[in-house]
Amino acid sequence: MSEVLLALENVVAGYGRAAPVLRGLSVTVRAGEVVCLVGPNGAGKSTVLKVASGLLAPRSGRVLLAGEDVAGLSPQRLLGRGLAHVLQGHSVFREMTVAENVRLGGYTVRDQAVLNARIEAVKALFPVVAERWGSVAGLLSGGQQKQVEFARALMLEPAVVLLDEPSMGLDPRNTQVVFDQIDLMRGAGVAVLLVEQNARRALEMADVGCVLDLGQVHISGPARELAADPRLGRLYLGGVPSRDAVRPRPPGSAS
Amino acid sequence: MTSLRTEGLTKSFGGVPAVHGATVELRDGQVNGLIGPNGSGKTTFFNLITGMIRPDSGRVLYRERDITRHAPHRIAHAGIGRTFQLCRVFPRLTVLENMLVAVRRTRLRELLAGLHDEGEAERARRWLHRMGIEHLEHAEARDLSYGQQKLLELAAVLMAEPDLVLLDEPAGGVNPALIDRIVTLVRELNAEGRTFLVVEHNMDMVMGMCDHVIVFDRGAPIAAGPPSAIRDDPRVLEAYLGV
Amino acid sequence: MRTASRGLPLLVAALAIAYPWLVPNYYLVYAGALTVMYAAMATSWNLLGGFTGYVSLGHSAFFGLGAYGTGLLVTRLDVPWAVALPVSALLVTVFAVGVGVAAVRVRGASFVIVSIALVSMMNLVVQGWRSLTGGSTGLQVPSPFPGLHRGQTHMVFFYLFLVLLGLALLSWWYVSRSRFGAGLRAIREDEDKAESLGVPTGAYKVAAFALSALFVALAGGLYALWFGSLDPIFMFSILIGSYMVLMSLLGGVRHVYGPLLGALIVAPAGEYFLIALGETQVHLAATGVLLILVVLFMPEGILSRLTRGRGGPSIPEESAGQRLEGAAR
Amino acid sequence: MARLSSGLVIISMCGLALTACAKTDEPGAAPSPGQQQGPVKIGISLPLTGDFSEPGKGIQEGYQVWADRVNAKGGLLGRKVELIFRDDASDPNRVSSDYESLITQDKVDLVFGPFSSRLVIPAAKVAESYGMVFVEPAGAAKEVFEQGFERLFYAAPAIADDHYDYLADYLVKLPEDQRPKTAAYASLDDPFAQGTAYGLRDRLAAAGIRTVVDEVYPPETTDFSPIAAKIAAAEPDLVVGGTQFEDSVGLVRALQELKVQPKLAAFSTGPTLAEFPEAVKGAAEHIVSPVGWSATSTFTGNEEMVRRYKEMFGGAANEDAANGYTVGQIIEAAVTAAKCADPSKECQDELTEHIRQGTFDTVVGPLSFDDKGRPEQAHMIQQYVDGKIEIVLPEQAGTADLVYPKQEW
Amino acid sequence: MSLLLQGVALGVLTGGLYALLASGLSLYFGVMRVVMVAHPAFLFLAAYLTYTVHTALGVDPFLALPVTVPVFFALGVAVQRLLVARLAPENVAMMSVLLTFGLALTIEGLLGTFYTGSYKSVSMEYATRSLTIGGVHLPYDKIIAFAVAALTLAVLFAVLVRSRFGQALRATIQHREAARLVGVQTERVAGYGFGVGLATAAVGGTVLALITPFFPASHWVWIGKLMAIIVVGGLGSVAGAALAAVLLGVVEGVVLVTVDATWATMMFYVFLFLTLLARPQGFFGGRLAHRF
Repeated sequence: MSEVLLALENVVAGYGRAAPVLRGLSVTVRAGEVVCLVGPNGAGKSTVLKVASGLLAPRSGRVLLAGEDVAGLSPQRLLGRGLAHVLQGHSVFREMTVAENVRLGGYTVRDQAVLNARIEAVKALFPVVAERWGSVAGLLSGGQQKQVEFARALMLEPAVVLLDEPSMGLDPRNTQVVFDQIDLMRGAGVAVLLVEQNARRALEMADVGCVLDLGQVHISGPARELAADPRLGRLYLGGVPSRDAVRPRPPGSAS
Repeated sequence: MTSLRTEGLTKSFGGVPAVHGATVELRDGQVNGLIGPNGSGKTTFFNLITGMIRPDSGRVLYRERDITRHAPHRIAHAGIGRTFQLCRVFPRLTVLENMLVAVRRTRLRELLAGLHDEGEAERARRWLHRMGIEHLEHAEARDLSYGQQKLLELAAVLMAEPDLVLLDEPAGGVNPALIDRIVTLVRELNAEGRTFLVVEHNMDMVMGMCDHVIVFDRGAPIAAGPPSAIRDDPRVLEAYLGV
Repeated sequence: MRTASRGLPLLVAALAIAYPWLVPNYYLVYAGALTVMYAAMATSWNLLGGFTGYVSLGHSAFFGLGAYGTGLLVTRLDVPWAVALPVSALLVTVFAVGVGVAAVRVRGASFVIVSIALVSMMNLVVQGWRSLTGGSTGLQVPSPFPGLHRGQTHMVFFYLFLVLLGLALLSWWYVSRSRFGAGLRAIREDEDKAESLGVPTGAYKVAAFALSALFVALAGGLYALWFGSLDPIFMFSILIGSYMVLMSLLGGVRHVYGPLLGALIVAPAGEYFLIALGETQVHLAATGVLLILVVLFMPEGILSRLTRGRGGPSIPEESAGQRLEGAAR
Repeated sequence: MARLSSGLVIISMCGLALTACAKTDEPGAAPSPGQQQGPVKIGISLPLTGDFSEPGKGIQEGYQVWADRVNAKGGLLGRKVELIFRDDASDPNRVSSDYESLITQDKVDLVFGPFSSRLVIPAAKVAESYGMVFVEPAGAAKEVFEQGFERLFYAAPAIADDHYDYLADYLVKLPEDQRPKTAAYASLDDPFAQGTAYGLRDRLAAAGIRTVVDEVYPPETTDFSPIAAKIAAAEPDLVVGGTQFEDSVGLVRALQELKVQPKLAAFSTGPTLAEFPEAVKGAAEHIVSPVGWSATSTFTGNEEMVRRYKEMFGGAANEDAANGYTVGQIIEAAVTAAKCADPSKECQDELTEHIRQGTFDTVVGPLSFDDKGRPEQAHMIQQYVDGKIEIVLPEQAGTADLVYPKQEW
Repeated sequence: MSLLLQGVALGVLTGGLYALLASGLSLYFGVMRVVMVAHPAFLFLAAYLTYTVHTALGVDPFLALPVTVPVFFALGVAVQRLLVARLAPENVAMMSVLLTFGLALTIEGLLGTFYTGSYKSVSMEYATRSLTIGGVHLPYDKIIAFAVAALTLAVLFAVLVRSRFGQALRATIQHREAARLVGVQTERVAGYGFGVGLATAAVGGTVLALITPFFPASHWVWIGKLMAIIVVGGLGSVAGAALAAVLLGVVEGVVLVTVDATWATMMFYVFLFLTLLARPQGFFGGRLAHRF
């Protein structure tokens, strides 16, 4: 088994004074692996990522990054240790250009030469970014913005990337592009912790799947096995029965 | 009979066209799907229909009545209800209060009537029951889970008894099991005579639920037809599915 | 609990009515009338602020206009005061509809700025229009009860303001039960969404704005008759408007009695600070600090503190499986 | 709930009906006469903060100097004098509230007036309705005397409109070739300040001196350049400012900057304050002002007041302080004559009657009042000559001759 | 005609000062969605500090800047971190008005307590002379005020557009969480943003002390005017505020010399309402406007 890069152990976390969202959750990400979190709304999937990246300090439990407990450290501190987080929805800096966005990804890098080298690297990885280099990011389409966000996150050459519903709101083609990019990252040796509502799709490409419910990992195991589990299918993965089985067409509808 | 028709609807933002000469026709009693790549103008199209944005040119006709440039509330009164891409409920109102906001017609007497008009409350409870969230009647909407909020939003729209319901990405951010539930609901409501227009990226959902699918690209429809035809249309494959 | 919530207002009302006979001197009757006036104004303010969430720092514009309207009708046109008061208030309401149409087009911060501008504008107009309003010299309004001595006048106005407060509370309560009220609350939560549900938000907001202005204008008119000297700078003062906001916030904008409670605390405290610390401006700083503390630590107000916060979230915990079962029923 | 509220309304109505027949010996009734022990409490509200705080402070000091002197010689009728001050922040609503509480709650024996015509009217209303005699140091605008007050007296030589009378006489009498042809007026939007400027304007206009600028500015004005620009464009022979302190400074500075060089510049209040020459640097030279009081005059008690003021506050007394002191002197004389100092109707009636009839020797000279409470004397005109304040008009009281035309600033 | 020119000239000079002050206000709104009603109160706090330094040491008021600017920067950071950051995020715009209103009252009350309510002024020799160009008099103090304001604005723009801090600030404004995730310490940056805003108030206050007498309640007049300016310019747009400031300064100057002070002040509100009716987002604001 490969090296454990990121591990959450018995994490309890929540917002404000409300009841905790995560209640003793544990999850492990190994080098070069895509781990996918699935589960119903409100199960705490995004919260897991926020705790891992330092946006939210856990109330108890440990967050191990390369074997070191980093629970409660700020995102600024974690960045230097090889962790990046791409948020749900659109999180580009809308009123700045693509170039400024990507450059800000290397905000903590002071060496201009290193910075420029990395910019060239991500431009090569994301052709759209290179193409729209001077555009204002807010004017890009949803899929393009997502790629700018990926590029920005990769500027620090992280070992682990946290992705929060990267396909949300994207059309099938862009969804495909995003999943391909994730595959590419894995190919480049980056470990990915992925949260997806598009569960079947995600489990198809992930190595490990974890089903969350009520703030804990309910079931975990090899992604393909989970996808095939009929019990999980009914509860969490859904399946659209064909429409004709439900009712006859209303009169007057021609086609 | 035609439910909704748009004629050459056009809207630009800062010189960039979002919807460009969109002419679309919806029949009564159908579930219509609206698909298209990101940035193809689907949400803008919704906003133009519901009056949230005013078109630069073109017309919107609902049941042959021109509703172009009407204020959103008048369009709602005409019988068009909508949900939002990111689910929007009134967070600090209770579930029941959320239900009672919807106004079908503006009559002064009706507005000043007591909120505890039991008839209305009963109607609200029936809808909540149908969504399976009637036990949450007195909870504040912000305490509901995202899925429950989605159901509440739909129920609140239905309180106004719209004949045409626009759903903006009903499956967005929703776990698969709930998607099934929503699909079932839409079908039942459709069977009762309501027309739907659904923007959605989840192709399983679109194909399984819709009678008629319209494909948008660059602000205008490029194809329309039954799901089976759309699935195989090369233009759709190229613009949207990217296969 | 239920009997307590019914009995308490009755008790408070009885105390309020008996108040002028319980206090040892007329100054306290005067201070009491002032407090009730502020309570009435804060309650009226809350008809807009509490329901729609539109924070107006400029309601003193309606106070001043109501006062000047009444004063001018009485002095320039010799209208009897009992006629001048409602006529002036109605005129102000019509004016508020006009202003409202422009003002409620903007939301959030811009609305607050507009409301501040409204007060400053009215001040400039009234001060600049010397021939009509007397400008900076002020307007002197004859007492409507020349036969009564000063203390008795205070008592009469105490009850008049009490009636106004009752009317304002009644309106709030009535609106809160109506679908109009539900629509206003929905505007506070999410205006676009409310509109998409068929709520005519523009008309609702203007109606709330005007209703709120009506009662404040009535308070202003009564004040003009009671006080007798109107000065533009102080009738159109942002401070008066901010007192309404402070009182409402402190008591709790979501409760019918919130602004009343706030007024009962702030107005006497203001009078006390003035007397105790009157020789310096510490009283001003005290008001400021109070406002800061309320905004930071009690933005929901005292009543919310008392009524909420006991129970936790009202949603029962259930697993996805259970929820699905529930949803499928 | 609805029933509750409507019940509330009905009960309120009943309360209203009851109020009409409330007895006067109910709460708050005036204390009985003959309450003659303890100190004589005098209630005063002053604008210690806000727009009028500068003169407000001066008047407070005048009152304090007077009380100090009275107490040093044993008090009023053998009772110590105790001054109770309230700050009304220049707010007429508060000034009312202050006198209300001073009279009914603190049960003061006497009240002294506040500063500014704006505050005097509401304050006098309260005092009047409680039957208190009301001698005030600063309500000079003519409107004050048009309210029908019966117990109000203004403790200064003349009301605002008459302040410049001597100057008007002087200018009108000048030979044709020396007489100014045009005059510019800029006045604070305040009844007193406008009264002074317009009193002069009306007299000069009647004598054929053309008004070329007539500007009114609101109290919050701090930038006077535009007004000065207007005056500069009109190039008047005479510049008259209906000013208080800060605006007189602002105007002088702006006029200087825009190089307006009139033959004569007159400003109300401002130049009479000790801070003025420093605030405008060298520009004070030859500026004239109406003044009701002079530090060097030999009127009754003036010397003692100036000395005591210096002991207590360290600086030179000013006109505001003198006006406050004058109020004290008048009340002192009236109390001594009436042999009472309490809020009873009998005593206050007696004091009022005495002040209306008598003539009082004060630091601003002998004062008497007409039936509206207006003083019947006149203001002097002062001018900065060689950096010192000199009385230049009327000639018989003058310490120097009026310099006209003035030197450039 | 020369009167009109004079009015325009004075208006431009005053407009420069307005621009400096309004840009501070816009900055707060941009950074934190905060409507800083207390900005003018801080302005006069700075004026009083300048007065104190000037009277105690007898030095030129501008020599107070090395003291007041850092002090105000620190104050700004403190206000943001201790007060504004504690507001519930869903209602910041409105609650911040009330919070800063309370702050303004507190400052006014404290100034009144320590300095008394009377007027103070700082007058320098050069404050009574003027430069005359073609019959138009330009007072030296106003020229100095304009120059200082322009210089400060230029520095402000340079910082916001060019510097690493400026980049971090803009990132924070546009997406706080994402900014944290690229390593920006957003709390600190927002605090600094506020600090910079208040530092402009320190400069403005010094300039103000030089050109006009002041007392603790002076700030009220400025609130309405500055608010009108930032709405006309587009809430949150620093450049828009600066342009609107000069525009309104000129309008004010012209109306002052042609009509009167009441109408001049009224013009601010007339423009405010016209803006709201014609273009509620302000003339330079907009969804994707360049804020800096």
